[in-house]
Amino acid sequence: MKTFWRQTGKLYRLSILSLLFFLLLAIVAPFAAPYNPDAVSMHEILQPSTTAHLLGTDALGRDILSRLIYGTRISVSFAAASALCTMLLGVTLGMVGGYFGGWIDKAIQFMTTMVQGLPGMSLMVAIAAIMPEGNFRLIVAVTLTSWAGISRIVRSEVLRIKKENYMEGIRCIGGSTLYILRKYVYPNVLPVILMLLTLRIGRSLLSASALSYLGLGVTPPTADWGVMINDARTYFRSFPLQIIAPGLAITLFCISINLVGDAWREYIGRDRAVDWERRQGNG
Amino acid sequence: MELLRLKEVSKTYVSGFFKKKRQTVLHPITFGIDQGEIVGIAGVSGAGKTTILRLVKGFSKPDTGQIYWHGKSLDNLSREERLEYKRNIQILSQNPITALNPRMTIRESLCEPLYVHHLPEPENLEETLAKLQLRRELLERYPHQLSGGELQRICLGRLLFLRPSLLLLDEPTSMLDVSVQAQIMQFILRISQVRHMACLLISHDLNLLRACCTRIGILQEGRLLEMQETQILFSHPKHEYTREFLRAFEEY
Amino acid sequence: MDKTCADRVSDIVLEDLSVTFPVPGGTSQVLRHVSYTFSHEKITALVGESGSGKSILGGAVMGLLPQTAVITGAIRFDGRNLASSETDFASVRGKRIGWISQEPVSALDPRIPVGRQLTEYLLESGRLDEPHWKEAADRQLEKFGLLPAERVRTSFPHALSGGMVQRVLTAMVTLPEPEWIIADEPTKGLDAFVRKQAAENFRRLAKQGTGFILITHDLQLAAHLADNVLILYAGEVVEKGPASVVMQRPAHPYTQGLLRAQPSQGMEPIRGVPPDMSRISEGCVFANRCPIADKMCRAPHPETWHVTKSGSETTCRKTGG
Amino acid sequence: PRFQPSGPDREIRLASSRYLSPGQKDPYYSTVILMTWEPLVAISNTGNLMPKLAERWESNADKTVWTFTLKKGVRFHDGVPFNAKAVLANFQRYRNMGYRPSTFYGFAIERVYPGLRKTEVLDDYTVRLHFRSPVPMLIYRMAGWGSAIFSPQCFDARTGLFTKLASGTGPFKLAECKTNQYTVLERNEDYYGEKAKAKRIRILVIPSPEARYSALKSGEIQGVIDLGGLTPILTEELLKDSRFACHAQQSTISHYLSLNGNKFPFNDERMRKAVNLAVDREAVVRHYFRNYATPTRSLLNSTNPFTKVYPPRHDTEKAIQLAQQVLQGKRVPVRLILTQYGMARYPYKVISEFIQAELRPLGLDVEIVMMDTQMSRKAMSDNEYDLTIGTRGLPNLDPTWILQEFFTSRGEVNKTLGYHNANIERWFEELDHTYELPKRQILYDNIIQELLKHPAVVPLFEDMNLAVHNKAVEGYHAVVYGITLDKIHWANPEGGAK
Amino acid sequence: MKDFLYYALNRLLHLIPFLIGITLVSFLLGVAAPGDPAVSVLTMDGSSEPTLRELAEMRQKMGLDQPVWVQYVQWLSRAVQGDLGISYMTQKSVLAELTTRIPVTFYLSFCALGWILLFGIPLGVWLSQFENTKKELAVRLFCLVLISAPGFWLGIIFMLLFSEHLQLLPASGYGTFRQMLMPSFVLAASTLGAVIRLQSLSIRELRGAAYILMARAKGLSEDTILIRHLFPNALMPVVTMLGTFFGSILGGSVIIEDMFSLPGLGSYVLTAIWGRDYPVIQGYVILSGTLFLLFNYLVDLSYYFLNPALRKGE
Ligand SMILES: Nc1ncnc2c1ncn2[C@@H]1O[C@H](COP(=O)(O)OP(=O)(O)OP(=O)(O)O)[C@@H](O)[C@H]1O
Ligand SMILES: Nc1ncnc2c1ncn2[C@@H]1O[C@H](COP(=O)(O)OP(=O)(O)OP(=O)(O)O)[C@@H](O)[C@H]1O
Ligand SMILES: [Mg+2]
Ligand SMILES: [Mg+2]
Repeated sequence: MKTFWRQTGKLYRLSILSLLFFLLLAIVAPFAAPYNPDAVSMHEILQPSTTAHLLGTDALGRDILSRLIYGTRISVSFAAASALCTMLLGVTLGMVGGYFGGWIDKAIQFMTTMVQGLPGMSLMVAIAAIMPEGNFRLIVAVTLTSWAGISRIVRSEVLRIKKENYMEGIRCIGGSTLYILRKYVYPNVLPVILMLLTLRIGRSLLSASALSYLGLGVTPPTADWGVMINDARTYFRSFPLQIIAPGLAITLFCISINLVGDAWREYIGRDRAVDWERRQGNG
Repeated sequence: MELLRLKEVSKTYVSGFFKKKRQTVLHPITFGIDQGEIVGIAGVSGAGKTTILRLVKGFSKPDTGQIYWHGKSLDNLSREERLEYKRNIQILSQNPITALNPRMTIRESLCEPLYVHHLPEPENLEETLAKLQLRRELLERYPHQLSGGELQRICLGRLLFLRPSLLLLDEPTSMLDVSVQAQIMQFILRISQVRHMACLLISHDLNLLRACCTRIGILQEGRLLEMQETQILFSHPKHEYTREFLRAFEEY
Repeated sequence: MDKTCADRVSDIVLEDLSVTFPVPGGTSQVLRHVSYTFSHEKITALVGESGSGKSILGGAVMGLLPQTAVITGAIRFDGRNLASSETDFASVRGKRIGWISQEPVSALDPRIPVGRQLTEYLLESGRLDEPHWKEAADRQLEKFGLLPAERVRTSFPHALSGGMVQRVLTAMVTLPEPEWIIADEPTKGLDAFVRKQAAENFRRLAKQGTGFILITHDLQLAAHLADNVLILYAGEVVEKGPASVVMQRPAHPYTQGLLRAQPSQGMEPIRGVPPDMSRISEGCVFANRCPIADKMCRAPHPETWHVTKSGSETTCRKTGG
Repeated sequence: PRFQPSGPDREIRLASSRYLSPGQKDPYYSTVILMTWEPLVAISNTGNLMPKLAERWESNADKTVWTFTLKKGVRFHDGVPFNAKAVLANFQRYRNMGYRPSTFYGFAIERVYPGLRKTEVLDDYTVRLHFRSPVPMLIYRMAGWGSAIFSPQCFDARTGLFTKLASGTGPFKLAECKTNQYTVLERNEDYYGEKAKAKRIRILVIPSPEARYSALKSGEIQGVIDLGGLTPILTEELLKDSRFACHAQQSTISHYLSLNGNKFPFNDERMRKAVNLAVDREAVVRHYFRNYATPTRSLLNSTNPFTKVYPPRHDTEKAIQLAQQVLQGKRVPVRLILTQYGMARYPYKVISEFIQAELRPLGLDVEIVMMDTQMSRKAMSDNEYDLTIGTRGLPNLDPTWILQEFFTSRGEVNKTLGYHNANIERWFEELDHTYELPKRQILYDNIIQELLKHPAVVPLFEDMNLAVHNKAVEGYHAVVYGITLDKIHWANPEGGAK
Repeated sequence: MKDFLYYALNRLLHLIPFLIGITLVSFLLGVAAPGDPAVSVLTMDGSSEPTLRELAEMRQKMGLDQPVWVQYVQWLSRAVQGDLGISYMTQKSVLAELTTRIPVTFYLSFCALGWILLFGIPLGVWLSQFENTKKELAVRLFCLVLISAPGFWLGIIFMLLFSEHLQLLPASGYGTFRQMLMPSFVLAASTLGAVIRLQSLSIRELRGAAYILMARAKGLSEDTILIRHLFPNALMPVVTMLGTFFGSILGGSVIIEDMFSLPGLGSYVLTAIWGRDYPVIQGYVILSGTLFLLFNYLVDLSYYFLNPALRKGE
């Protein structure tokens, strides 16, 4: 980690700091937010930016800044949770398929191609729409439609590792499958997994906010950034901050996490970057 | 006593969309290796040298023929014997730079065979290192911080922990330059003598084979043309191809 | 089109050439103060262990080093200093100095048929008309024994064997009839038969008056092929002279060690490892591996060339002169 | 908009959120607001009964035989004369097409003409309907959607399907329909009444409200039409630009909050009363409808001739008190279902968040659950809801149907409301035998009054129809349902596009 | 040529199992979903309350009273004949509806692809020329913004800017090229960013390749190297990515079409999703899945020209 920090450029350091800032905000939201984000105040409806309400208030008189800060918590945790689930599914299937090969691999690859072939966003909306309501559906919908890219990359990484000279070496010595998976395959794909995770979080955030925007997101009065954009659709002409703030938050967060992913990728080796990028697809 | 014998072993690769393409890489070949003996196999690129090694090590199965270990067919080995066989045959790879897990320290890699086979770590690691002519501080480094020659010695060292009775060497020095090659080969020859370990050395450098082997076989397009005592091969080659091969080496 | 005036052929002169790369935590000088005159009509072999800077030297002459490389000193060719500007390099590259890559298999564009790549430069520079390219390519391929020429011309690189690619490269580089050819390990990975063929080709070219710089660590090849030999160690030239002299009666302990390490010569290794290029100490670079080095050798001293009795030159102050 | 011909006859472009001429399989082909077809009995601009293609009607005393006298000298767009035969063909179509769903109002002959036994032609311009049992409200049911008349040439009477562009008798005829893109109307030059002012009107489909707003702003369209044309907030926003104007008119749409009386806590009438008092309808209307709505306590829309607006009462104190009696200091979680259908058109999300906040002091923790129509139906029939916001329009002028649906044990909706009131049940039985309108009026009044006293649902407010338009066009007025499409025209007949 | 036909046929055969898979997935999507389609048909005006009898009749009419597998077999045999059923909501043939909408989505997708090909690839090539400069940083950040900004947000901002304030571009509708500019750009945005990055990255990576060094050593000019060697070889990963991104372009059109009121497949399926109009959803999944496969088939075929190494049968 220390060497990572030392070896990255200024821009990357900035992005790491900004990411940490978002995380910090998510954690300390109750202390950072000036108001209760759900406190309705009928006499303060739709206020422009004032000293009391830096970003103004929304249609129910709730403080936008506070909602934005709490929104960080929800958006980031949803993005992270669905990214983690996606990774879990994708990495497992990719590793299993890549390492064992044979018909398991064929089956997994078949599914991968299927999932990548179906129109991601609309499938995601369809899944979210047919699932019973609740915050859980967001994660399921994002996970089910975006694991394929991950699994493909991980699989190709495993295949690459399998071809490496040192794999022959350890098999020669007589290591067990479990040992090889644990000490050879996993540590060698881990850097790639970490990189994919960062990119995935960014993409999951975008997907989740798109679902929120379509009204398939978290339940009111809670709001993530996507919901805030959706809520502001009617008002943003007079109160542009209502829509610009959450949109910028999403964009900034994604840029930061993408840059962090880039930095990490540069750190672990640029040589395979093209391959990763092209296989990913975006769910 | 004969350690290993290949009898009428052949191999054909099948590929293509409808499994139409068949490529016979090894026509039935027969030869044996005695204990402590160093046998060389020479041949141009694509002759099938590596394929022989893969068959012996069990990475792929011969299409016809049998391989005998101490006179016993591999197919008839019991589970224990099979493990024993696997442990007794070790392979030294061609490219030392990529032969070790980049995420493990040299110490871990070196002691790995012991760990995998649940053997105790030797207290005389120092001694082993000294024998390998390696400095102690290398142990805590990672593979990319070592030179090719050093890595090749580490690889060799860890194989030797398993006390193999047959060492397979697939162009062990083609990636290294002459002085490092000399280092490694000298070391192997010494071990072979001390431990009475047999070697199957594959290379297309006849000079190297001549300097190391007791017997040399010439492989051409999957056919083992002849296998002779080194002296005899160089003085009285039987085959026309062998003669040409030798000439190509001497003349340039 | 054809080269008539042999007097136009110029020597390549290196004057105090150094190449430095920035590395994490400092710089690494991988080529140090090399001065040498490659005389045309001769084959000069550049010999040394892996990492000794052979390819860097070749690359420097061609102007093909990565942009991070810092070149000091001069590369004089035909009265110009190539190292002074990129346009100078561009004016000689390919046309007057040809270069054969160290990795033949990946040195051809996988997407373009071999024949097209072969004649690409001539077509671009207008020395060959579009309608005639096929004949020109076939003629050249036949010259290098790549038969049937038409099939080779239309094949893609991946369809050719390593040996064939090697020959195609040679054919490609010699097509514009350059005055010089720099071949970077042209025989690496080739088996005896192909190697022999390649060696014969080089010899023929040299005879036709092409200057040749042969980069290799195959001492035997150098001995057979080269007129002059340059022994490189850790970025420095440690010995130079006629091939027969250097190979028969090596003066520098490093050269001696190399020769002795050959399988046919007893396979005796040189002990120790090459130094870290970013931390070269003053004094003789070979001192800490040298069997005959003493305190004086390790002490800083100006590099001087000692001429040996047999006619080679060496930097070793103990064996030289 | 840049390449339009100039002159008074140049095309006027309007936008709606949905496709207004779904065509062949729709029972009406296109919506009534396009004025391409006319019913026998129409609903006037203010919501009253109005003779249209039927000039007069009368019935026997027990309301089982109805005789209609038709307007003379009327022709369909395709030139076919309108007469008793044409009406008969239309009734054949009604009968044969069974239940025909629609994006406007589904049509089933049983709902409009229950027990229709026989259709009889007396002469060219007189038609008589015979019913098995009395149908006192027939005319009210027929008003609007219930008696649409099309040229017999444009449909197949056996299947009820249209076979080509529907020809009605209205001031406009359909010129071109491009599914989900636009409908083009052309003036009917042979109209029997006052002819339409505009020569050609194109109605674009722009589902997204933002895009409609942008299109208005950019001058691509001159106005919006149909339900939820522009939300009040966006309208207010748009009116900041002096190029635009808006005319509002009470609409037939009512908004209400359903309470699940089948389970705790809303099975207790005090709780229903509490909610009724707690919700500040005035505030909702002020903030989220910008006063383009009328708060009310009656579910039956005030445009209906049988009722009026009952202004709501807002009393938080009282509400809390009532709620306390029921909840005894406990807090109760309740589910408010929000349907996709409503959310797309009305600011329901913010309203329900508002209600969520309003009910908190009562001890109700409202969980807002967003669902599509399907899921919410299921949740409601499975008794898995407590609250939901609903919208209700009037397909015709008969109040019986809607009251019965909601508040009597015969109604389907009532199953999800779980409301039982013996008085109302009794009055409905009386309605079955009461044929005189004044007497029925009394019964309706009784029912409505009873509902005010013992609320089943919480009516919120009545919508207004907003005719938002660019001042480049004039005569743009809202009516109860739709706009005065036949009156609109360019303000500056010779001017260019803007 | 014969080789090419063989290759093309071979690739085509590979598609068959995926096609079967797609029909299965799309059918399962309908079966897995809860809710009763008959209800949605009967209540689409938002005010009708169907009676139990009406419901039962409707269910029978729609074939919903039969066991699932019968429904599947019936549905599949009809689908194979090109009959994708009748929309619950509009009562129209799904196939007919889809075919009237395909041109819109195609037009949109191809405009989006146009942005990518006309701007993404050249910009990527251009970017690769400037390593570690201010220009590079600026373009890279621009790409990141394109990748990171949510499409629906960009759409709103663009509409506000270009239609309402500047009144330069129409905000909605389908028909003219100008109407396509904004939605297609928003749709292309994230892919555009990714393509620019990938193109420059892959050119930069190839710079060190042995054959590029060799080309330079041959004496070719930098422009020739870029055009003849670098660019065509660097295109390969970009083409692969476009193959997988086509799916996301199709999918992404859901929100974009809804937002810009384009009567394409996306907005159609969105309404269908809300209305549980399974025949439409199923038809859409089959159609777009097939389109995706075909598109990737084209990509596969283009490999034949981009990468001769693939031509050897496998
Ligand atoms: N898995 C495989 N499938 C198909 N063909 C194979 C496979 N492995 C090797 N071959 C083919 O078998 C032949 C012999 O291969 P082998 O690796 O044994 O040659 P080699 O003598 O070791 O050559 P080299 O000196 O180049 O290492 C080659 O032509 C090779 O292409
Ligand atoms: N881009 C670079 N940055 C830093 N150091 C480099 C770079 N390229 C080469 N070097 C270093 O320069 C030295 C000489 O490299 P060079 O490629 O000339 O060796 P060589 O003599 O050709 O060896 P080989 O026989 O393995 O080809 C090596 O130590 C190498 O690590
Ligand atoms: Mg081999
Ligand atoms: Mg080199």
